[in-house]
Amino acid sequence: MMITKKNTGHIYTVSKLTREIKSLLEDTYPFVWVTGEISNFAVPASGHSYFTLKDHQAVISGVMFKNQKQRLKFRPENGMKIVGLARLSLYEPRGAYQLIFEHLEPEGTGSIQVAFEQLKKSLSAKGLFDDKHKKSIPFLSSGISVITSGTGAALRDIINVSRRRFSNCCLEIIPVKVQGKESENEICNAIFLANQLKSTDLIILARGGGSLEDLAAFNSEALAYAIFDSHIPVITGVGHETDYTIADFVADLRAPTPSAAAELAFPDKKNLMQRIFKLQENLNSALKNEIASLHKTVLSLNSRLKSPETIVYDFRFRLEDYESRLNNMMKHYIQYNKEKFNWLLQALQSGKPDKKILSNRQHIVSLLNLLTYNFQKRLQVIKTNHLELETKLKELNPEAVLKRGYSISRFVSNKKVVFDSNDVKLKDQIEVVLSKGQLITRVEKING
Amino acid sequence: MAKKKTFEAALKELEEIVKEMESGDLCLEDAVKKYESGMKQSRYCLDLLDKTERKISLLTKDHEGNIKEEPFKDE
Amino acid sequence: MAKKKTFEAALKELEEIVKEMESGDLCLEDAVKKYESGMKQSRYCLDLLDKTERKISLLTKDHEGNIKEEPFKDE
Amino acid sequence: MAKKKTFEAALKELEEIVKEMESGDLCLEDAVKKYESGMKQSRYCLDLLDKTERKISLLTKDHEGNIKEEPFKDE
Amino acid sequence: MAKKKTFEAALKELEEIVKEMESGDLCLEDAVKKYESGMKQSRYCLDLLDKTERKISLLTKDHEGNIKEEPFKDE
Amino acid sequence: MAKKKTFEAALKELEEIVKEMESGDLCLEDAVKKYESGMKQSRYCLDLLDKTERKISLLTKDHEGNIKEEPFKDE
Amino acid sequence: MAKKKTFEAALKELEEIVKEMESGDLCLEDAVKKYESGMKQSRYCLDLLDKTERKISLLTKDHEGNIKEEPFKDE
Repeated sequence: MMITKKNTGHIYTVSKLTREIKSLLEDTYPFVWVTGEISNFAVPASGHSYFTLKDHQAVISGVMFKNQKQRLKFRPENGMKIVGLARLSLYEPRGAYQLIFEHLEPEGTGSIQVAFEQLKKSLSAKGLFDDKHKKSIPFLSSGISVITSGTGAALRDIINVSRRRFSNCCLEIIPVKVQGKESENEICNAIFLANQLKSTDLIILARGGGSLEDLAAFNSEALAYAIFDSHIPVITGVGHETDYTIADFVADLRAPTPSAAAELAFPDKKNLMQRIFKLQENLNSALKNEIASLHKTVLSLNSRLKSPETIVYDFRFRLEDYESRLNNMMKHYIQYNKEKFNWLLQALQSGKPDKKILSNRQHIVSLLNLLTYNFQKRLQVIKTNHLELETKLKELNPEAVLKRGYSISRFVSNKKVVFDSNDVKLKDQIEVVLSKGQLITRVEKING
Repeated sequence: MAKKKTFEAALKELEEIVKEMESGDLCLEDAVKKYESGMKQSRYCLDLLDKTERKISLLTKDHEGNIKEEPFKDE
Repeated sequence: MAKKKTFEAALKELEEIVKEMESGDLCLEDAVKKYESGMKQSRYCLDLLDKTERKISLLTKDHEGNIKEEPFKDE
Repeated sequence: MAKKKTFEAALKELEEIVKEMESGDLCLEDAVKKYESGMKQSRYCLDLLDKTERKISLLTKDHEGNIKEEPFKDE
Repeated sequence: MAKKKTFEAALKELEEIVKEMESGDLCLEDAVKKYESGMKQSRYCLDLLDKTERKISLLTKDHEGNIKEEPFKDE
Repeated sequence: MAKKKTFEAALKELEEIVKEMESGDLCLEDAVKKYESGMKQSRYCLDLLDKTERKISLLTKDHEGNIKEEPFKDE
Repeated sequence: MAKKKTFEAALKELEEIVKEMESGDLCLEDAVKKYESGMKQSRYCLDLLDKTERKISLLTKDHEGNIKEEPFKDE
C-alpha cells in the first residue's frame, strides 16, 4: 500500500530509503503469526535469545527478549518446530530485518483432551472456524467492549495497552467471571449484551493464563456459538498457553495474550498520525514540485520570448538606408538637371547676339563712310563740271572783243547794235560801248 | 456524509491521491484539485483520530437485570 | 474572464507564440502583438502559480501552524 | 488614416519609390514627388517604429520591473 | 501660370532655343527675341531648381535635425 | 513707324543707297536725297543696335547678377 | 521759281549757252544776252552747291559729332 516507486526522478538517500522500508514493514506487519523450525539458537550474555526460523525454502532472523522468554512454558531449542506471534522489525544500522517474538509455543505438542479435539473437530466440520465467516476487524474502532474479569491483570493490561496506543479510546468493560461454573453463561451473556447495545464495534474477550480446567468456559460449545453469532467482531486474548482454545478458533482474530489482543484492537495513534503527516508532506511536495517545474517551464519559455526590439533595430537600419538612398538620388537628380541647365545656359550665353550687334555696327559705319565718300566724290564731279562751264562761258564773254580795241555801237533809243550805216540817220544818238566806259555820240555824217 | 466514510477509506483515498500526484501526469488545475481533496481526506482522518475523548465505562447488571453504566475508576 | 482559461491552455498558447516568433516569419505588427500576448500569457501563468503556491502555504500552515485557512474569495 | 496602413505596406511603398528613383528615368518634378512621398513613408515608418519601441519597452518593464502596464489609449 | 510648365518642358524649350541660335540663320530681331525667351526659360528653370533644393533641404532637415517641416505655401 | 521697319530692311536699304551712290550717275538732287536717306537708315540701324545692346545687357545682368528684372516698358 | 529748276537743268542750260556762244554765229547782242543768261545759270548752280554743302556738313556733324540734327526749315 505504501508508495514504492517514484517516477518523479527523486533520489533517495540510504537512510531515507531504509526508514521508508522500515515503516513500510512495521506498519504492514505490526503483528504476525508465523511458523517454522528453530536453528542457530543462541543466548548471549544479555539473556535475549537469537535464532533463525526456517522452512524448506526461506530463513528469517528472530529474537525473543529476556522478559518475554521468562513467560514461556518450554525451552526453545534447535530443530524444534514452533508457532509464534511476532512484530516484524527492521534494524536500520545493518539494514537487516527480524522478527521480534512476543510469544512462542511448540507446534503440535501438548496434551489435548479428547473432548476438546472432538468439539474442535465437530465445530470445524460445521464451519465455525472457516475463514469466510471471519469478520474484519475495524481499523479504527469507535468503541470496544472488553469482556473479561473486572479485577484481573488482563483488564489492566488491556487498559494500559490501549492508553499507550490510542490515548482517547473508548472502552466499555463488561465484567464477567472467567472461571467457574457461571463463567460460560456470563461470558455468553456479555457477548449478547454487547451485540444488543451496539455501542461498540469490536469485542475483546480476554483472560489471563490458566490450566485447561481453568479455561473450560473458553472451550465450551455455547461460547463458540456466542462468538460465531456475534455481529460485532471478536478478538480473543486468552492466557499464555501454547494451546488454542475453542474460542480462539471461532474468534475473528486470535491474540495469544490480553495485551496482544489490545495491541491488535487499537491502532498506534502516533504511528497513524505520522503516516498521515507523511502523506500530507508528500502531497505538499508533489504539488510544490509540480509548481516548481511549471515555473521553470514558464520562465524558460519566457526567456525564449524574444522582444521584437531587434526587428525594430533592423527596420531602423533599413529605413536609414532607404532615406540616404532617396537623398542621394534626389541630390543626383538636382545635380544632373543643374548641370544640364548650366550647360544650356552657357550655350545660350555664347549665342548672345552682342557680337552680331558689334559686327552690324561696324558694317553700318563702313557703309556710312562709303556713302559719305562717294557722295563727296560725286559732289566734286558736279562742282568741277559747273566750274568748267563757267570758265568757258567767261572766256566767251563778248566784252572780251572790246579789250582788243573794238567797240560796239548801239542805238541809244532801242539799244540795238548798229550793223548798217543805212539804218542810221543823221543826228541819231549812238552809244559806243568801249572796253572801259561808254560814249554817247551823234551821227554827223553817214558814209554808205 | 463524512460519517459514512471510514477512516480506512479516507486514508486509502489519500494514499491514492499522493500516488497520482507523484506520478506527475496531472495538469495544474487537476493537481490543485487533487491536492485539496487530499488535504480534505487527511484532515478527515486526523479529525477521526482526535474526535473521541477517552472514556472507560463499566457495564453491570443489577439483580433485576437492569444494565448500569458507570465510569471505570482505575486512574 | 481569466478564470476561464486554464494554466495549461495559457502555457500552450505561450509555447505556440514562442514557436511562431522563433520561426521569424512575422510582420512587425504581428510580432508585437504576439509578444504582447506572450507576455500576457506568461504573466497569467506565473500569477496562477503564485496564487497556487500561496494557497498551499496557507493550507499547510493551517495544519501545522496556527493560521486558519481562509477561503479564497475569488474561487 | 495612417492607422490603416501597415508598417509593411509603407515600407514596401518606400522600397518601390527608392527603386523607381534609382532606375533614373524620372523627370525632376516626378523625382521630387517621389522623394516627398518616400520621405513621408519613411517618417511614417519611423513613427511606427518609435511607437512600437515605446510599447515594447513598457511591456518589458512591466514584466521585469515594477511599472504597471498602462493601456495604450491610441489603440 | 508658371506652375503649369514643368522643368523638363522649360529645359526642352531652352534647348530648342540654343539649337536655333547656334544654327546662326537668325536675323537680329529674332536672335534677340530668342535670347530673351531663352533667358526667361533659364530663369524659370533656375527658380524651380532653387525651390526644389530648398524644399529637399527642409525635408531632410526635418527628418534629421530639429527644424519642423513648414508647409510650402505656394503649392 | 520705326517699329515697322526691321533692322534688316533698313540695312538693306542702306546698302542699296551705298551701291547707287557708288555707281556715280546721280544728279545732285538725287545724290543728296540718297545721302540723306542713307544717313537716316544708318541712324535708325545704330539706334536699334544701341537699344538691343542695352536690352541684352539688362537681361544678362538680371540673370547673372542681382538686379531684378524690370519689365521693358516699351515692349 | 528757283525751286522748280533743278541743278542739272540749270547746268544743262549753261552748257547749251556755252555751246551756242562757241558756235560763234551770234550777233553781239545775242551773245551778250546769252552770256548774261549763262552767268545767271551758273550763279544759280553755285548757290545750290553752297546750300547742299552746308546741309551735308550739318548732317555729317550730327552723325559723327555732338550737334543734334536740326530739321531743315526750308524743306
